[in-house]
Amino acid sequence: MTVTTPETGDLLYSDVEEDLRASVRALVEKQAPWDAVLRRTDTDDSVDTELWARLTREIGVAGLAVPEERGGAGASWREAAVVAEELGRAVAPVPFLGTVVATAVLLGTGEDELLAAVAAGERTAVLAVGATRGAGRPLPVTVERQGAGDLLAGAVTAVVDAVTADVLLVPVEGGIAVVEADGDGVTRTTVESFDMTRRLTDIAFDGAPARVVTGGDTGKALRVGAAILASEQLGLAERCLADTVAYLRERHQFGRQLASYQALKHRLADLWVAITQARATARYAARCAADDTADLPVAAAVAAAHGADVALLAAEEALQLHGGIGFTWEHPAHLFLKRARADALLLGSADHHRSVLADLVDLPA
Amino acid sequence: MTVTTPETGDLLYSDVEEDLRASVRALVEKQAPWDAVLRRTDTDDSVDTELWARLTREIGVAGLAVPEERGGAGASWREAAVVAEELGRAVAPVPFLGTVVATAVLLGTGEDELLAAVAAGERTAVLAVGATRGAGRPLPVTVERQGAGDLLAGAVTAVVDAVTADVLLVPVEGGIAVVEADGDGVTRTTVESFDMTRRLTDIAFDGAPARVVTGGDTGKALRVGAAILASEQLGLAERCLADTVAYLRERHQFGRQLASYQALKHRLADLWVAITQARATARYAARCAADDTADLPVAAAVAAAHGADVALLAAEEALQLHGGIGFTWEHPAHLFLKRARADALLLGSADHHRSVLADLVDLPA
Amino acid sequence: MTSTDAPPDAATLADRVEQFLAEHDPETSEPAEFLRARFAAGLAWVHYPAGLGGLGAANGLQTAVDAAFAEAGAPENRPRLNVIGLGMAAPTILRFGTDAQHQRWLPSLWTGEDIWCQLFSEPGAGSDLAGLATSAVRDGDDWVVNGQKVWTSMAHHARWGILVARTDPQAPKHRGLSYFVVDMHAPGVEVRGLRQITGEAEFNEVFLTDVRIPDDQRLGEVGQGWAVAQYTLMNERVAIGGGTVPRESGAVGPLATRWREHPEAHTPGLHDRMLRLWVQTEAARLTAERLGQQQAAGQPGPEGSGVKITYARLNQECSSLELELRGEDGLRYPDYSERRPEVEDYASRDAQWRYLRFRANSIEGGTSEILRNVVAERVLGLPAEARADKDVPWKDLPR
Amino acid sequence: MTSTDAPPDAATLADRVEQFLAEHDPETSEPAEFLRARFAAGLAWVHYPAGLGGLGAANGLQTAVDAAFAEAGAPENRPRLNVIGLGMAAPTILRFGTDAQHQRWLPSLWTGEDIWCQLFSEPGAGSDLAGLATSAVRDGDDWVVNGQKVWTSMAHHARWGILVARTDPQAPKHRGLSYFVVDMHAPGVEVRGLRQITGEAEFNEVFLTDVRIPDDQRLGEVGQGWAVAQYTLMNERVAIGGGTVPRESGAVGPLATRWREHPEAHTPGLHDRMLRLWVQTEAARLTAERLGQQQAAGQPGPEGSGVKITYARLNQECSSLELELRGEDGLRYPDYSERRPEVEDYASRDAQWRYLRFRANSIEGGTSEILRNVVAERVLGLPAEARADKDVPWKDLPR
Repeated sequence: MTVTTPETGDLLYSDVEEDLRASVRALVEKQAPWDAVLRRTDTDDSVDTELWARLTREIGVAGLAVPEERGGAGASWREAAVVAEELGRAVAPVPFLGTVVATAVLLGTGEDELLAAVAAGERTAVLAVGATRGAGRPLPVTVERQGAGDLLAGAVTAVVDAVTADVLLVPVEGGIAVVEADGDGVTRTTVESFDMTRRLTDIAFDGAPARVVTGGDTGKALRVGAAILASEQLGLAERCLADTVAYLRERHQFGRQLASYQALKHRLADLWVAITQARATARYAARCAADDTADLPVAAAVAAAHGADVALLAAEEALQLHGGIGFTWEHPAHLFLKRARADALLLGSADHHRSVLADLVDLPA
Repeated sequence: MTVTTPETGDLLYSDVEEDLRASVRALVEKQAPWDAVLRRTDTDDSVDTELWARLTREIGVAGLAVPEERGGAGASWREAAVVAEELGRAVAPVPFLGTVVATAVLLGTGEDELLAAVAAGERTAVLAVGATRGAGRPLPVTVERQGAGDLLAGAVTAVVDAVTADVLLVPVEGGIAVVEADGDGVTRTTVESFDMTRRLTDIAFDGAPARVVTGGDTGKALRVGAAILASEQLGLAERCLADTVAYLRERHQFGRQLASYQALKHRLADLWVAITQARATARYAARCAADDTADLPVAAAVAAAHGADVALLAAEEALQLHGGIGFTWEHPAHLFLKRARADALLLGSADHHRSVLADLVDLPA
Repeated sequence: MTSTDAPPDAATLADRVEQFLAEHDPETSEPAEFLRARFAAGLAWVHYPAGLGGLGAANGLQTAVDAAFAEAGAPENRPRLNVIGLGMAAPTILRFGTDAQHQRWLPSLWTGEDIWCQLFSEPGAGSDLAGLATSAVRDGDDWVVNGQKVWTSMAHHARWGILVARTDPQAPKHRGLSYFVVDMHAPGVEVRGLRQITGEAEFNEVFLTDVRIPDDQRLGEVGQGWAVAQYTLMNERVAIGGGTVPRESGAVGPLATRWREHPEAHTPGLHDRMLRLWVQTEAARLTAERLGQQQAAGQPGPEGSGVKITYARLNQECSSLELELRGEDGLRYPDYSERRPEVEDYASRDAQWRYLRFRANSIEGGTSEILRNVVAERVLGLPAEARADKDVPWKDLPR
Repeated sequence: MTSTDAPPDAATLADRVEQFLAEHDPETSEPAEFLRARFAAGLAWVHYPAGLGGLGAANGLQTAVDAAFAEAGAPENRPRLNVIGLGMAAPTILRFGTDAQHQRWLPSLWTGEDIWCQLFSEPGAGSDLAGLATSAVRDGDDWVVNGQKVWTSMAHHARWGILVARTDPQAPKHRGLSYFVVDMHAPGVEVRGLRQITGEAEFNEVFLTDVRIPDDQRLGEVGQGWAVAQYTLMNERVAIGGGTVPRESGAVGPLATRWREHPEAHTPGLHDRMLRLWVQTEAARLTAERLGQQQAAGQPGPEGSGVKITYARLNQECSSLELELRGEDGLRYPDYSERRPEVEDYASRDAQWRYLRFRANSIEGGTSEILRNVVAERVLGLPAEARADKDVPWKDLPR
């Protein structure tokens, strides 16, 4: 095999992207500061539907990758990735990741009415697959068909962002079953989740009416999801580093700023280096998703494998370097730790993505 | 499977062992300081035969594990492990490891005359297998038999400690072929070796007369070798740490001892912790070898896997923390680095030993 | 049984236990009565002085005494609930207390009638304990205490607390401290559960507002609090045992079990991590055993700090891998609601809970960073960190 | 062609190159003559001033000029042998030299007739370059220099060296230095090959014994040597390129090739390491590309230090794994005899050689430890290391 080098494309942030980032950050900081996010985890109202409404309607985050003629903003997955960075930085409890994957599925179908509604934030849709399903894995089949209409039966467990979804997209033999989430024969059970800022849902189908549509590429949609997830992980890691730097500068022990201890400085420097790499890999994956290049599978696997490791390292270092205070419920460190630990399983673990790469770049076991 | 816990036995050093250590260290420091070892690597005279003669005849290091009634000192592999620590600390160019393995083979045979000669340092013997053969791997077969006498044909590459060996013990079908190393039909070629303090030998047999004996257990002998090698690695790691601590205390940059920089202090602390573990695992493996316990395969694999990693870490850290001077030929750091890197392949890599453990402790792939 | 006898040996102690049990039937005695009688008989902690629950016996003879009582079904003195009292407060009271203080606190402490807690750490003084800010101001025969303590185990059960407070903010930090026993039922003492990242509240915060402590509840001299506290903390060190530590004990145990029971989760990459953690755990086990052997041989080594660093890391890495092996189930959590566990039983919990709880292992009881300093400075002899807080009045230090 | 012309643009330069080549046939011209003529024509380094080999052109126009000459088969000016001269000495001479110094050194430097070397590092001054001890004492119109320099590439080829020496040991370390050009053929200059752990001598030690340097070979003012040296080192930074870095370039290349060609060496544990290194290398590649894009966009980022730390580690880990994959062959070595390589070609060497040579990657050109300080202090804004060497006379510093 000869390894080829695809054209890298632009890895920087455009001015438009920076403007988008500023808008999202301002809204999220105002609407969902970390203490509000924390308090919400103790309630049954786990999704910040008001924030989601404003993100979708005022900024249009759900329609970035949808062409204007199909009801979207006509931007791309690059811009969506910037939104993911900001939402990751804030562990914002909104169904953005699920929306990304569902949108990527819908773009391949003729479901333009639903697509436009999702893009506008009027409805939310989610692909009903288990949270740990990585791109390329076989999808669970959970459907039975009867007579004129299709009726679903079976169950899918641990679905991301399905708590407040209006529409479920269920991979079945022959296509995608479109199901009303509140319809007959659908039972959703919200899971006590490791990451309470993104609660999972177990879904049972018992004769739920569905419409099976074709053209949706779930494998590709999950790869796009992994690429965008890498940007979420980047934002989270950046936040952990920034918070830790600020804390170590402020906290004194033995008459010195903690930030003046070289062992801690070197650990933070190593973390910063890792984050610069996560930024490059996430940007490249977003670019491949945006331009639908042939290298997307490699780019998404690299970004997901690296992003998972870096976000987890950042969150674990943040907890450790905050000392006792970081171990308390009333400090945000655990929100990031739980999100990072969960993200490292979402859409496939780093280990899974590396094994995918083994095939893609001819490095067999 | 239920994991059982074998009795650990004594992991400390006895007074006798400490006396033995002192004797070996005094002799080695006098006879083979590092600059002499270094100079020797540039010569064809790669083994310090005078040191070996004194080690075997004055201290009796070759006969420690041989019973008195068979011509040895009647001590055990525990004491041999202490010798290995000291020889590793000095990267002493003597055929101790080869002698250990050969002795472990001969102990199972009836070759008491040869065993006694080896124990007394009158002759040196070596098991003719490739250097990277780990315990449990299939041994190379390199023999043909003809008529009344056995004649060897074939080749073994990269044999440890065969440069000055008098007798080769060649694993063949049905037993061990005992061959005069200088005899007819034997060609030895000394290898330009990565670790020039322990040069390897390629050996070709072309009708070499041999005597095939039974009773020698090469698998067990190689496990004993791995256990003793772990003690060599321990001694080497201790030396690297001690040299580095001394250098960092002495060297000033930016008006401060290098030893006062916390990032370096923490790295050395971590290395020290790893070395305390290598000491415990090496002692346990030596004890299992000494008492021939059923846990020897586990103990040797743990000690070898851990010892390889720790010695390599110690040698790499020593080189890095010595800065430029450590990269020069005229500084001992590279002697330890090369020994540690080579030792990490000798008798099986850490990766190999971990895969052996997977079977032994029921943690399958 | 008088205090002028020669120290009893093991055989004598065994006889005394037998005699005591003959006189106090564990089956029929009221537990508190039984424990008080055992204390009075000097069979509580036999190495303590006569009259204070002991017989002045040599160290190391307690184990057999406890075993004999346990075998007879004798009532227990709440050793897990009163771990601070028995392990830290009692030896400090014995060492620094007056006769009156001994008599006042040791009997009910040992019997478990009074639970004790430790009021040392503060939000602003963790690794740097001597920087603590809780103040004690003399007012007649009392001290008036104000401040906030944190990470206080058992405070919600405790009748008494051992407290370090600052009695002289003008003095350098280590020299301005004094050591008190505080009545946890006194006015101004408020105990609040401190919820942690597992959802549970295993520890407490204690708020002290104008709490009056009589001067006869001070241990040691005014200004000597740091030395007394150091003695207390010396007793905190986890004893690393003689005897054989079981293979696969600790966090690698449930990990290995899950590995064996769930072959469908195996991948080459995870296998490598599994094997590395197994080897490292076995190495740590043998290291702890070797340390125990050294201690038993009277050669206390400095390996304890290293053992703690290693166990913290292995607990964290093993539980993280175990969580990962659970796949989708690793994204679930049993219960984040706020609860107050009595005594933690790690083995019965999910990997996810363990992953979170074990994050604290590298912080509590000495952070791994501080322990690396300890190894570097005390074992390897490297220079101590530069510090500017030793000779400056505490009140002038940056905080 | 006069110096009062407006700076030429790309098209003008192309014309001039074409015209020059028409007048100087690369086929038939004597190489040294050709190069001198090219210098005189201002087509050497076109952004240099007219009369000094350039035309005062904008930065960035050189590449096309060089390409045109290369395409025409023009002789080269020994760019790899004179990397120090072209990359570091020339810009420093241009910036700090007098007109006479420009004329004296720049022409023969650019043509490659004179090779240059750099005499900065000393055995006692590595990361802490400003602590250097080589002394220069004024004696009439000369300076008399004594000391020892180390890690001097090309010294055995060099006619000239750029030298930093201490002219005032009473001053604080950064303020007592001056910067000179030393004739490497002068009496008292001794160059010895410095053998390294690969067996080869890629670098030199240079011993300076009563070497006389005329004062007109000083660059910059007396006592300003540190500022001049900083300017030189600023030019050392490896340019991290525009354009696309090939995937699997660097140390992962031969590792991946070996992996593909030797399936018999595969194990699960090694596979995991292989894949991790591949991912990390790809991440580092994209990071370097992103940095190049930032620089091209006029947003120079601080990522350079991180890129260097990462490449050093990856070179070391990739070559170590590659050596391990070789098994028994990894225990052999091609040749440890002392040799002097001209220019290192890493790709053609064995993994074992690479493993050894790459150990220096985390030391040379800034240790990874110093680079971590740089990141922590300059990027993250953490406090600088305490140091006591800034305001003390150099002679009183501990060494």
